[in-house]
Amino acid sequence: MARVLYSHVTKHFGDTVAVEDLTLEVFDKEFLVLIGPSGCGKSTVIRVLAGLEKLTAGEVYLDDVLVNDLPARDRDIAMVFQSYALYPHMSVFDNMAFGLKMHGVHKDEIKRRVTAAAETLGIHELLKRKPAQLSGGQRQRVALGRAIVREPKVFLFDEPLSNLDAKLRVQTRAELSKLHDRLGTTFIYVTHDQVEAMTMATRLAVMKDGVLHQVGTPEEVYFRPDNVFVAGFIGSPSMNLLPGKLTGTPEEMRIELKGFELSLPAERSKRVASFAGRDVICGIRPEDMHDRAFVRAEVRGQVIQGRVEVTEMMGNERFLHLLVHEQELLARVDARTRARAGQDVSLLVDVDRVHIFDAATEKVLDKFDLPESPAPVPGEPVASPGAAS
Amino acid sequence: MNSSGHRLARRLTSERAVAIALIVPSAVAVAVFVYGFIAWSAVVSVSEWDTVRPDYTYVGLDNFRDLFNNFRFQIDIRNTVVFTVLFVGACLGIGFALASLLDRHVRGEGLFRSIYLFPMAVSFIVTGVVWRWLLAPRAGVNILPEKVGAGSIDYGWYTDPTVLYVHADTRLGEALHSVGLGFLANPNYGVPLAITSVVIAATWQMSGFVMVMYLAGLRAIPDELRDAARVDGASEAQILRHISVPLLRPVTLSAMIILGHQSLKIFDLVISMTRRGPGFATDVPGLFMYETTFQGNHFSHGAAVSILMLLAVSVLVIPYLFWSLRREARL
Amino acid sequence: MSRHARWLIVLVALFAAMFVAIACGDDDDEDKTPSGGLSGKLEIFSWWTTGGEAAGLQKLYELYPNQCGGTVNIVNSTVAGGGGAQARQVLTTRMLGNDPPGSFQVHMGHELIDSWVTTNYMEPLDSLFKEQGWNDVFPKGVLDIVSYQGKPYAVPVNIHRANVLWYNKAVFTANGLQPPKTLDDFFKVADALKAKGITPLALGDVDSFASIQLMETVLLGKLGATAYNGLWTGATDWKAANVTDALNAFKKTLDYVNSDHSSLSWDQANDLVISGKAAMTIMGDWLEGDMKAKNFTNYGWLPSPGTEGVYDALSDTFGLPKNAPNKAAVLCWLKVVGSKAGQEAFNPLKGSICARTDCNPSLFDAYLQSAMTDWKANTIVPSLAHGAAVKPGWLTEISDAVTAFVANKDAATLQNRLAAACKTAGVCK
Amino acid sequence: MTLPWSRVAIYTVLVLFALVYLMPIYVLLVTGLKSFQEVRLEQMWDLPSALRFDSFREAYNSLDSNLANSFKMVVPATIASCMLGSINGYILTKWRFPGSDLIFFLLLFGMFIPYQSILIPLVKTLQQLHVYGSLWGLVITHVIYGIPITTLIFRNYYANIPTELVEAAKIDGASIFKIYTKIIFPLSLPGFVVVAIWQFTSIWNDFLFAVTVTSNPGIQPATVALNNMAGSFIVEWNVQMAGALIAALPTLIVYIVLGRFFVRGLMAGALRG
Repeated sequence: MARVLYSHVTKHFGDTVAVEDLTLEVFDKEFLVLIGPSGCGKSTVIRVLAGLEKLTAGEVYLDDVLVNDLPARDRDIAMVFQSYALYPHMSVFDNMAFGLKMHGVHKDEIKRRVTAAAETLGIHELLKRKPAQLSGGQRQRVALGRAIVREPKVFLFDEPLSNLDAKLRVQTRAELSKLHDRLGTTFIYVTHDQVEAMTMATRLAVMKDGVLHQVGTPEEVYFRPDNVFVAGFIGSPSMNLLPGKLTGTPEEMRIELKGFELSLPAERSKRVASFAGRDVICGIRPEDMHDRAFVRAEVRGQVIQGRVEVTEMMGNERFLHLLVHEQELLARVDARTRARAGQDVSLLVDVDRVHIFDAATEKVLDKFDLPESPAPVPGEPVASPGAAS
Repeated sequence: MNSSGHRLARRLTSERAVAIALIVPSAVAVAVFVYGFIAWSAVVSVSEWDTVRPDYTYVGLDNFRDLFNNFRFQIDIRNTVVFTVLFVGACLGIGFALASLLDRHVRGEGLFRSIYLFPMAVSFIVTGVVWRWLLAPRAGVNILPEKVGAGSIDYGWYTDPTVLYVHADTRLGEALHSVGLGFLANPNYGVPLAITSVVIAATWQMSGFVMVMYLAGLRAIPDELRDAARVDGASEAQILRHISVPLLRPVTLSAMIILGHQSLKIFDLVISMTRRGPGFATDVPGLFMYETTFQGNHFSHGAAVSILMLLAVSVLVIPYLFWSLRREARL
Repeated sequence: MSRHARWLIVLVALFAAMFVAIACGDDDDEDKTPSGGLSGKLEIFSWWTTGGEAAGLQKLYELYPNQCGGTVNIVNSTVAGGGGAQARQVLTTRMLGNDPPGSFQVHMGHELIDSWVTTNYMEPLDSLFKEQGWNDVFPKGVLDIVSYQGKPYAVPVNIHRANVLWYNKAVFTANGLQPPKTLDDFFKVADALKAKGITPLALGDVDSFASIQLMETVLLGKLGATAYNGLWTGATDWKAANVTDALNAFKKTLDYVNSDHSSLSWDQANDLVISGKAAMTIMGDWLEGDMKAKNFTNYGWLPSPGTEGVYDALSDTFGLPKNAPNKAAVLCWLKVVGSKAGQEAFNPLKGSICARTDCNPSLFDAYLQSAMTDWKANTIVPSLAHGAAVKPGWLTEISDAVTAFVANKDAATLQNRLAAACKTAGVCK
Repeated sequence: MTLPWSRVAIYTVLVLFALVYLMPIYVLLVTGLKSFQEVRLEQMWDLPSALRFDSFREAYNSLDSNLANSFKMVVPATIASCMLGSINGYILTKWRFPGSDLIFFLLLFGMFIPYQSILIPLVKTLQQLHVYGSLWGLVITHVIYGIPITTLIFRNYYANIPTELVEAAKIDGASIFKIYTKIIFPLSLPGFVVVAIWQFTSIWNDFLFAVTVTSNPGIQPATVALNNMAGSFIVEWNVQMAGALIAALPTLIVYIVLGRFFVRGLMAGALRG
């Protein structure tokens, strides 16, 4: 049982603002991932909880207990550091045992717990070694083991996978998820890597410049971003963002973009009618632009023309770098497309899934409903381009 | 490719010869002035040279035998041991204390650091002159308390001939005797109080250096390690004990070697501050060597003292050099 | 390849040039004596840096052009400290380094003979002595002490007395005491003074010669001149009971000295006498100059306790080192030093009496006049502390033994060590 | 995390230590600034009633030629030390050859020897070179015994210049000298400053070599003259104190102005901490 509540937490380092007025609840047993570009204050959020930084303002509650002035050692929290922070002069065993010793745990119990954790993590053979004699992956496991043996209320992870190579990272990601399921403890995990965030999180908290921008499940954050920043930050390759203007009638609203326009379906038109005349930012995810030859039938689209600058073959798909009326766009289309560099293509934009943000506030004007996921039926040619409009 | 490659290879070999040639002047100078001279001194130390005129007649180890029977040299050995222990201990203690305080995000750290370190820039002679007056029995710190109306201190500092040692007729002395260590109950194994004055001056001069070394050592410990220990539940004191101190062990070793070899060689400070002191209480081999050689004209004895000093330093330094060069090679 | 060779040559040439420059760099003071008079530099080395001794030395320098003519530039090179101990160290390294000064101050006796003459560093001066007629104006005893194998090697400039007790008259009058003539008297007076909170005897032995000199006067007072002389020739047994007594008296004397003696120099100890904090001090007669320099006049003197009728003498001399630069100028310097005019100019300022017997007493103050009388009437013995009695190596061992003794007051050990030192020196068996 | 009172304690300790460390400087200064009438041991700690430079003047008068000697010796010795150290460091890092590590080790040991053990041969050898008793003799002595430390500092410094730079230059056809003059030397300025400060300070502060090699008082450097002045009977203690300050001034100024480099030299001297 471990619930964490940040209430209007602010942390300044001298003149720099690390965290500004953060209010966030972390539920018991959840795997919350804090994500944002580097320097956004996400590490500070967990360091504040660990008791490594003192708050400038606000309150932090751990299980409804105010812990603002509680020293780190009394918080019953474990943390895995980016560099692992293994004590170089201690053996693996002593590294894992250190926290327990500090808490006055009995020797036999220490031995039992360390051995058990080492078994789980498969580092039983390494207990006598010094950190310098371990590989990167092994060190990572020791750091994990050091946290596990503590049996803490909350696990904190500060970018623990960033020093691993790609393959190991994928493997460890899955193990961390399994570990979370098995331990049933609250995890708070900081990363700038959205793949890690999307794959492991039960909920995501997106931060920028010390400010929390959106909290939600990976699906919510991906499909229904609250603002331009979240839209652009989450998703790789990132969303195409184009300045435009919302015009038209409640029956048929249009987004006027540079050199072309997109007509919205009727029900969306109705919803955004009141914003007519506003400057907006139009967001189109690369995968929402389709080669007309390979598009699912139910997609309601509108055709735009562009010139292919570069194509990148990714195996299962192909990226097209387009120039559409002097604007650079990226489309992620079926690998079988025939479009090649230097050719003009016409692509179908899925107007149901276009994101519309207010250009002034950068807040979303209209979220679309989360799509049901019908089985994709590639290869079916669609009807006429204008059909949906 | 071939012809130019060959030319390059040939040039590289010839350049290597040039490289070796460039290091030759220094190597030769050191070979002669360090190793050659040491050998020469060694020859003098087994010779009869006893006046201003050189006399290289071989006399075996007689001079060394004389030395170990010379009571002044025996006192010097005692003084060196006492001085080394006190001086190294005080420097490490104060240096570490200051470093760990300064490491706690102190405002004006730079200023404090400069103040603690500035004595390093001053010569031992200056230090000696100044501290001779500061610790003079009728002046200096003895009359300092008067300024705040606390009355003066009547302590002899470097003029105090007292040697603290276990007297044979005390219970401790008898206890030592009963376990076969009776010889320790002798002023030759005592602590001459006067030497503490020299220790104070030397510590004033060198502790800043230790502080800088420790500070650099502390800064080299990643913050994350301390954070990890904090999260693991260690208090600040426990972090010091379990994390900082063990990780600073190489620094401690370096500092000990450097201070230790300095205290074996010490000469300037003693000659300008106390000279031999009451009953040789502050006499050291360096001074003994200098006086024996250039005042008493016992060149062979002087050379023997210097060879013994060299041996003592070598025992300390050579393993350390191996250790640090190997460590460096590993990094 | 040729490029490298060029570089190498340049480099080697640079090194070579450096060494050549260094080797020739200081040959500028090569002294030639052009026809028609003395010229060049004349370096006189001494430890006379301040007060009357420096003034006296200056007087000799002033006399030099009058007596020698020419354009000699005298370089006064002095090393202060340690009653000459520092200067002797410096001199040793210079002689060893074959860099002798023109002439240097050295105590007559073993310090001169054993350090420099037997080791063949000095030129004999027999022809100079003959030419100047000095064999008649210096006392026979002094001539013997500066000679080796029948030839004189140095010119004595002065005579100092080491066994003088100096006292503050006011302290004695105020306490109704008489200055002591014997050691027994001394201890009685000292007890009386101690009871009044006055330090009986001021001692400043930061330089070890002061405590050796104190021991020497006590030995002299206890043993008498003959037995004292015997100590240095092997005629007196160092282990004998009378030596034991004498050393115990020395030990007892130390009970009456100021506690901070090991931090003071002899002149700082004299400050205690001047201020009345101490009543007496036993010091060579150069102390009078210090009294005068400090404008203190209310002092009295006696031979140190028990040494009436004995003159514990030391003398400063100058000689001619082999390979001395500007030899002709040095020889003339020696003439000045040995001349009546020179000695009469130097000694009143230095606070010593002439080594010559023909100086005019009226040039000297009351103390020195009394010393001149004593010099003629008394038994003369060589000073231990000032290198007249024993050779330097022996003196070093005595000095070490005394330094240890002053701290630990173990008279038996001192006696053993002194006896052993005599054996090491090859004088005793 | 830290309670205010513990901050107070930290600052108290630091300030107390600072006062103790500064105590000698305080005494040196106030003593030097007093008139002769005011100079008494009992008043050692009192501030001067009026600023008088008597002691400084007198100390300066008796030390000025020795200070000049010190400068005459220190400057060439420091320059030569820097050049030798730089070349050695360059060769030992960028042109290593079989045995170069051994040479380095043997050089390094020279740093630690007690100089007493080479004193007697040194005197005899300098005499044979006809430089005994001259400032040049002292310069040679300092340059030679400075080789270990200057080589060490430069070696550590050059070890941080990427060898790729040198390799690139070799491929570009630069010779061993060209690489030094065009690449290494221009990058060496901080190294030179560190070594120069180190050598300047230690040569200026040296006593043992100075007292044995330059026994002629006319050419003795300031440390020896100061020690002789202190050993003299009659010289007033206030003049000694003023002399001490004057003799310490050049190195203190260097320390205050270039302290950062001084510390780097120290750390290099400590090998790898």
